[in-house]
Amino acid sequence: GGGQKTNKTESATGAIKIDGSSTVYPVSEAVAEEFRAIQPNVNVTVGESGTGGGFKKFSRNEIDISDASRPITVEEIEACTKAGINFIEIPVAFDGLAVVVSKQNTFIDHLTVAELKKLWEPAAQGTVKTWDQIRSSFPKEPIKLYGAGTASGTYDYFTEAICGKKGASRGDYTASEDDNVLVQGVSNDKNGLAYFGLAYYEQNIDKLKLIPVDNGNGPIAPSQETVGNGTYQPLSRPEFIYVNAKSAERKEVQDFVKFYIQNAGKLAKEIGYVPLGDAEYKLAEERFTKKVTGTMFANGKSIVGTKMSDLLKLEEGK
Amino acid sequence: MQKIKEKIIEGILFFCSSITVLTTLGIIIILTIETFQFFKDVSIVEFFTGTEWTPLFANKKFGILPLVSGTLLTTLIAILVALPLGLTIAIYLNEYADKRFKAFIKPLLEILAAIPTVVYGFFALTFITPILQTFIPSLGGFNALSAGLVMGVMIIPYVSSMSEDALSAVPNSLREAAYGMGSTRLQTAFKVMLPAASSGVIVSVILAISRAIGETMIVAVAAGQEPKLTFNPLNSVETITTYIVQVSMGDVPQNSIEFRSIFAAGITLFGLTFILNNISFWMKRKFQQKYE
Amino acid sequence: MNNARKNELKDNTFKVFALVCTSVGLIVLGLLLYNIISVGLTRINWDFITNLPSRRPGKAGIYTALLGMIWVVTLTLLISFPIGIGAGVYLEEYGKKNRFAKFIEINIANLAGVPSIIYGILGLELFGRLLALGNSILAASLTLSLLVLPVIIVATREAVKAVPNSLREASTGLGATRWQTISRIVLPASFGSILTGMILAVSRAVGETAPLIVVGALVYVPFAPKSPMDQFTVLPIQIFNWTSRPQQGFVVNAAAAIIILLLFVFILNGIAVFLRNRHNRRIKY
Amino acid sequence: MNKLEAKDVNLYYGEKHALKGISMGIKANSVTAFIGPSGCGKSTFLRCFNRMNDLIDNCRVEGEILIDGRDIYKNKINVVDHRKKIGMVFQKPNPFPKSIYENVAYGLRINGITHKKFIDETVERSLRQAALWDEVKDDLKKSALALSGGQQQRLCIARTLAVEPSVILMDEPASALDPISTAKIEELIHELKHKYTIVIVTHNMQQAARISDKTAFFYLGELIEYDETSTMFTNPAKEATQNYVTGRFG
Amino acid sequence: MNKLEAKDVNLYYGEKHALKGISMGIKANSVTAFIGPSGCGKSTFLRCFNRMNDLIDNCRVEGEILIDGRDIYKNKINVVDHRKKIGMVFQKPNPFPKSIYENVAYGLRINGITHKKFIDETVERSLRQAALWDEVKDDLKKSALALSGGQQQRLCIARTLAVEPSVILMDEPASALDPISTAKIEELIHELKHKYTIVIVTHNMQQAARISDKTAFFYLGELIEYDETSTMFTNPAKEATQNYVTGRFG
Ligand SMILES: Nc1ncnc2c1ncn2[C@@H]1O[C@H](COP(=O)(O)OP(=O)(O)OP(=O)(O)O)[C@@H](O)[C@H]1O
Ligand SMILES: Nc1ncnc2c1ncn2[C@@H]1O[C@H](COP(=O)(O)OP(=O)(O)OP(=O)(O)O)[C@@H](O)[C@H]1O
Ligand SMILES: [Mg+2]
Ligand SMILES: [Mg+2]
Ligand SMILES: O=P([O-])([O-])[O-]
Repeated sequence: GGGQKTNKTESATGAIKIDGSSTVYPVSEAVAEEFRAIQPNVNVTVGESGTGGGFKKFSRNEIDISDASRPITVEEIEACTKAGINFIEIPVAFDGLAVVVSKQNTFIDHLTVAELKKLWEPAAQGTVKTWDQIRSSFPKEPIKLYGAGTASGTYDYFTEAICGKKGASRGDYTASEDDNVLVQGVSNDKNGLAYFGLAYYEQNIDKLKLIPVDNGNGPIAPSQETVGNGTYQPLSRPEFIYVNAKSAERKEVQDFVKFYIQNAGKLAKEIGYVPLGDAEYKLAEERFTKKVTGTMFANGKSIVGTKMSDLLKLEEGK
Repeated sequence: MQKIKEKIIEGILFFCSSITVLTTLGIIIILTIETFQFFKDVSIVEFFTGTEWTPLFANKKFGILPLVSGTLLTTLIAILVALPLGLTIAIYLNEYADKRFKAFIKPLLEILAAIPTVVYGFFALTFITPILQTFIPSLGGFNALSAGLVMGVMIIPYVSSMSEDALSAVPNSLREAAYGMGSTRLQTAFKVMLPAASSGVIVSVILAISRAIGETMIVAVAAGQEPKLTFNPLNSVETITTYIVQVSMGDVPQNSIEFRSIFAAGITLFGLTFILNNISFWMKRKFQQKYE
Repeated sequence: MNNARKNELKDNTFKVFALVCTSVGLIVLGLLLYNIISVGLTRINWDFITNLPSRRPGKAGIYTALLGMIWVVTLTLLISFPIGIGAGVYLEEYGKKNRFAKFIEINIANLAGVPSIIYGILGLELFGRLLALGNSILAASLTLSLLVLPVIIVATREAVKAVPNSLREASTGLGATRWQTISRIVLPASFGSILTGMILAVSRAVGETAPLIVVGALVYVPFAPKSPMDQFTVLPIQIFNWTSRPQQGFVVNAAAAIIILLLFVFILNGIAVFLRNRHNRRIKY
Repeated sequence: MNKLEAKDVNLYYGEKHALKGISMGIKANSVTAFIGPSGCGKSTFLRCFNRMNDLIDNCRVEGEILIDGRDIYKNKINVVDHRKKIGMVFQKPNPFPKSIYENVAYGLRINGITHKKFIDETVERSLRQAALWDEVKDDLKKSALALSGGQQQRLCIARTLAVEPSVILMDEPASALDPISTAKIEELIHELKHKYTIVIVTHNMQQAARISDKTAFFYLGELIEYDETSTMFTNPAKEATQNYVTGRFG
Repeated sequence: MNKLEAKDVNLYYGEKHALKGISMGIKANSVTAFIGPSGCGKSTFLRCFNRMNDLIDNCRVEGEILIDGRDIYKNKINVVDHRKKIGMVFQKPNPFPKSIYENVAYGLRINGITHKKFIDETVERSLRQAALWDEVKDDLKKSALALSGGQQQRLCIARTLAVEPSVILMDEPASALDPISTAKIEELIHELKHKYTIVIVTHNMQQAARISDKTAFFYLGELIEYDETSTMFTNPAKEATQNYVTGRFG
């Protein structure tokens, strides 16, 4: 844009260190790449040591921004407090979780949340073995499940949204941190079912069949639209960045975070994630300018089914 | 003056070799500190005898056996590939092949061990597994078999090169005696050379095993990450190493018991390889004495 | 069929079987290479090598990963080379008698078999956290140095052992001190083999992924590192990252990066083989 | 007819011309000694008779070597079978790392013989012939490596005798042995001569003089002189031979 | 006074008793030959004189070894300095993989001598003394490994002479050489005798007879007989000596 030239002359220098969730990574990477075009002297690095790994570094003051695919936990907040670190929590995009089967699978057209629960809950382990146990119209074929690696944010979210408790899942399924590996697995398996980020489905449409999820309002397939307007429930989750409040006093970090919020929507879409609404970005930016620290999910408030705008407004009112 | 200089140099060199001891100490200390914490919450008995490994599930179970069985299963498959192939190749290169062929083939095979293992992982997942599935329709997308086979190919050079070295180290006079008696090459190889080099060959195999046990990327990508107490190669399994990377890259909150579990797993892994390495070292000692 | 014929038949059967075995290894190698090259070769061009990382597969390059790798490998060399040689020389030339040297020897045999991921944990806690080096090039190099040290020590020992004792005796007989003998006679005579071992160690370090993941090598680094304290990324990590992305374009990129990485490994191994052969030919005692 | 015959044999190790145009005939049931300074090609030539040089990569042989009139370097010959007819004993005793019994039985086993009684008998006979039976008969299961050097060497001879060769090649068989063992081996050679054709390499001139019927002197890859042993040591035709047998060098 | 003197020397390689109570005295400016069958301890004993056995791990020496009356196994002695006074030449020529010049200069360089002219002069003088100068003077920069075996051995002698020792120990220096080189080395020993005390191990009895003043016969780690060379070869006191010098074994 036209402002770039003037920006450059007064552009900041320095380094911004980002690390954390591998799910949020592509967004941060895209933002960093674009940011570099206008402020080439700021060296932004992005790592992906997982949400947990990111918070660990964050609480040791090793990084400025932590990417997270779930809200910060009470323990992690404690660690930050101990180290004298305050943080600003900023939602940046949604990630829809897609439930998919192989193209060869002909019998599943949609699944209800209850059926998904029956399929995935811990009690299912060793007992729910064939598809006819899920719905009597399904054939008596063995069930093969693929899912997010148990150390990932995706896993935490899926289990919470479907089975009602974080980490509550059957264990006899194939897990991988690497969603491509899951794509590969389920696409070769006509009795398989998998869940992973929507972006991976969109890149592998030819191999996979998307399963609409019925949350009581009829089956809805995830898409940019249904995730964005909140109708694809409960499998869309928000993604965050956490900014170290002290780092936020630095000019280059301020520039970067603002740039992040302004461009996250566009870039998220490009990557295959779903942007928040314009209003929500606005609220988020205000939150940053005002340096509102702490989390919107205090007391372990669940993120499942909550609308981001409600939360942001609520915070503002506080 | 000169004596002092000599002493100082010896001191420096001594320090250089001590670094290796410090490394071992470092590993042991770091692993045990966290493991110690871990065992405050988890009973050791459960850890070593439990048959379920679900530290990241709501209902946490800390039985390492599924990870151990996954590790052993993939290793076993790998050795079943690498041992016959590697040994046959070693014998062939040592007894049959002419020098130029050997000088060419040996380094070529060694490339197998030099290829980054990430590459093998995807090779197993996207190439070997689909091929195997045409023969074994019930084979899942992730399975111990495909990962083990590819890992086996990867460690072929450990067996072939080191066994060949051991065979070469057998005094030529033995070989000459065997031929002089009118043995065929096959008889010379199996009745004289192989028994004479047996401890060297065993060392190479043990090192290959310990390499397979420690291998991470291939199994992480191709074996699935499902901790399952099974010895069925068609199943997906999880190895100890896989679990460690998985948690290192994932979402697990710090200072949690889940996080500490990787140290407990790490020390188990260290212990496994430690035992093997010591056996091989001991064998090597014995072997060297024999021909000096 | 008489016995001699039978033996001959067995002999020849084994030969065929052995050739098949050898081919299995080579065929897998061939398939692997073909698999990668057919996907990635067309992607390799100068831009790919000089471009910064990007979220767009077509624009992304390996510049920083390549430089990061060169930094890490060079530094690893500089650290592990003197220490490895020192330790190898100590064990072979000084420490034969004492008990501690025996202990070190067992210890090295052990370290050589410790899984690389364990080194990653060590590096993370010791260099990253305790020495507060974070995820810098230095921390990674120190970690890899410890990882390759056993390889170098063993190679040095073998090389030093191969120097005929008669040379040592000649030097000692002329009144040379131990260190004079080592530095003027033994090391020059064994340097070729030590170098070979060194290169093989490096080619191992080049391909290591797991320990660097644990130490925390970054993924997106849009600038060339300038000092050992800088953050960095390396090729195997870049590859690992690319293979886990949804877009097909990155799979191609990963294959292309693998080709470059393999080229690196091959060149290193080639040099090692060349040196080994030349050394074997040149020095005959 | 000569038992062994070499006709203009040239041998090369790569570039190195190690044997230069050697021709000689060796009679059956005789002992022939090869002498000459270190590196002159004695061992190399000896090993031509059982094609042991085939094992060396860059080794090339020209000329003819006949055994009982048949050229063993012709293509048709089965090397393995041929070697069975030619026994070989080496400078350093090289028993297999097996038991004493198995060492001697080895040659039978590789011929597919499994008949226990027959093997037992052969082992005993061979050990007796090699003058070792009395010393080891109670320890046949013991590892051969536990024997003394002299015993090991006799074991190697017994091992060779077990397959009943017609020629025995010996490369400095007594050079590493003590006087008593040496005497035993020399005695043995004397005995065996009646059944076998023996060729022996030695660096001990007196040994050559004591045990051999004919002696061949090699120098720098050439056969300098070949004659009756008595002639060679008392009245050689060549000055080089004279110099060597009187210890002027070597 | 004897230049070299051994008093009841016992030497062990670990368990193995390799030298058994050996006592002998060696006069200055004489040539002494050690003879005996392989493995009898000749080399081991020779190496006691410059404490070369120190390099061997499990080697233990008892008794006294005196040089010019001083016990070299006493703690106080500086071994490195001591070795400079005792030159040593080995069985197989072992030049360093360096140039001819650097081989000879080595002994000076390790003593910290850098004066170019002085080194040049010493190199030339030593090569002349070793009767090698004329053959190599134009190729001083050439690798020593490119020389022939005989030349290499003379180079090793020159290398030893460069540091001006008073004693020269030689372990079978001519055993791998041709007659001409052997003759040259023997001549050289004869020359050097006037300035140095020489001890030489040899397996060639005639060589011992030709060049030495006194001869010592070793057997199984014991010094069997030590006397004037002429006596040893014509009229030895012990039967073992007689057997050995007449080639009854070895
Ligand atoms: N495998 C080989 N490759 C190349 N050259 C060889 C090989 N074996 C022997 N030679 C060379 O061939 C020549 C003859 O060697 P050979 O072993 O026959 O000598 P020899 O008379 O038996 O000596 P010695 O008495 O030391 O045993 C020597 O110069 C030796 O260096
Ligand atoms: N480093 C060692 N360790 C153990 N034993 C050794 C060692 N060196 C030599 N010996 C043994 O000591 C004895 C004497 O050896 P030495 O080398 O002195 O014999 P030698 O008379 O020089 O024989 P040769 O004529 O073969 O050179 C031999 O039995 C030998 O095996
Ligand atoms: Mg020979
Ligand atoms: Mg000796
Ligand atoms: O990397 P995660 O988003 O799974 O924490």
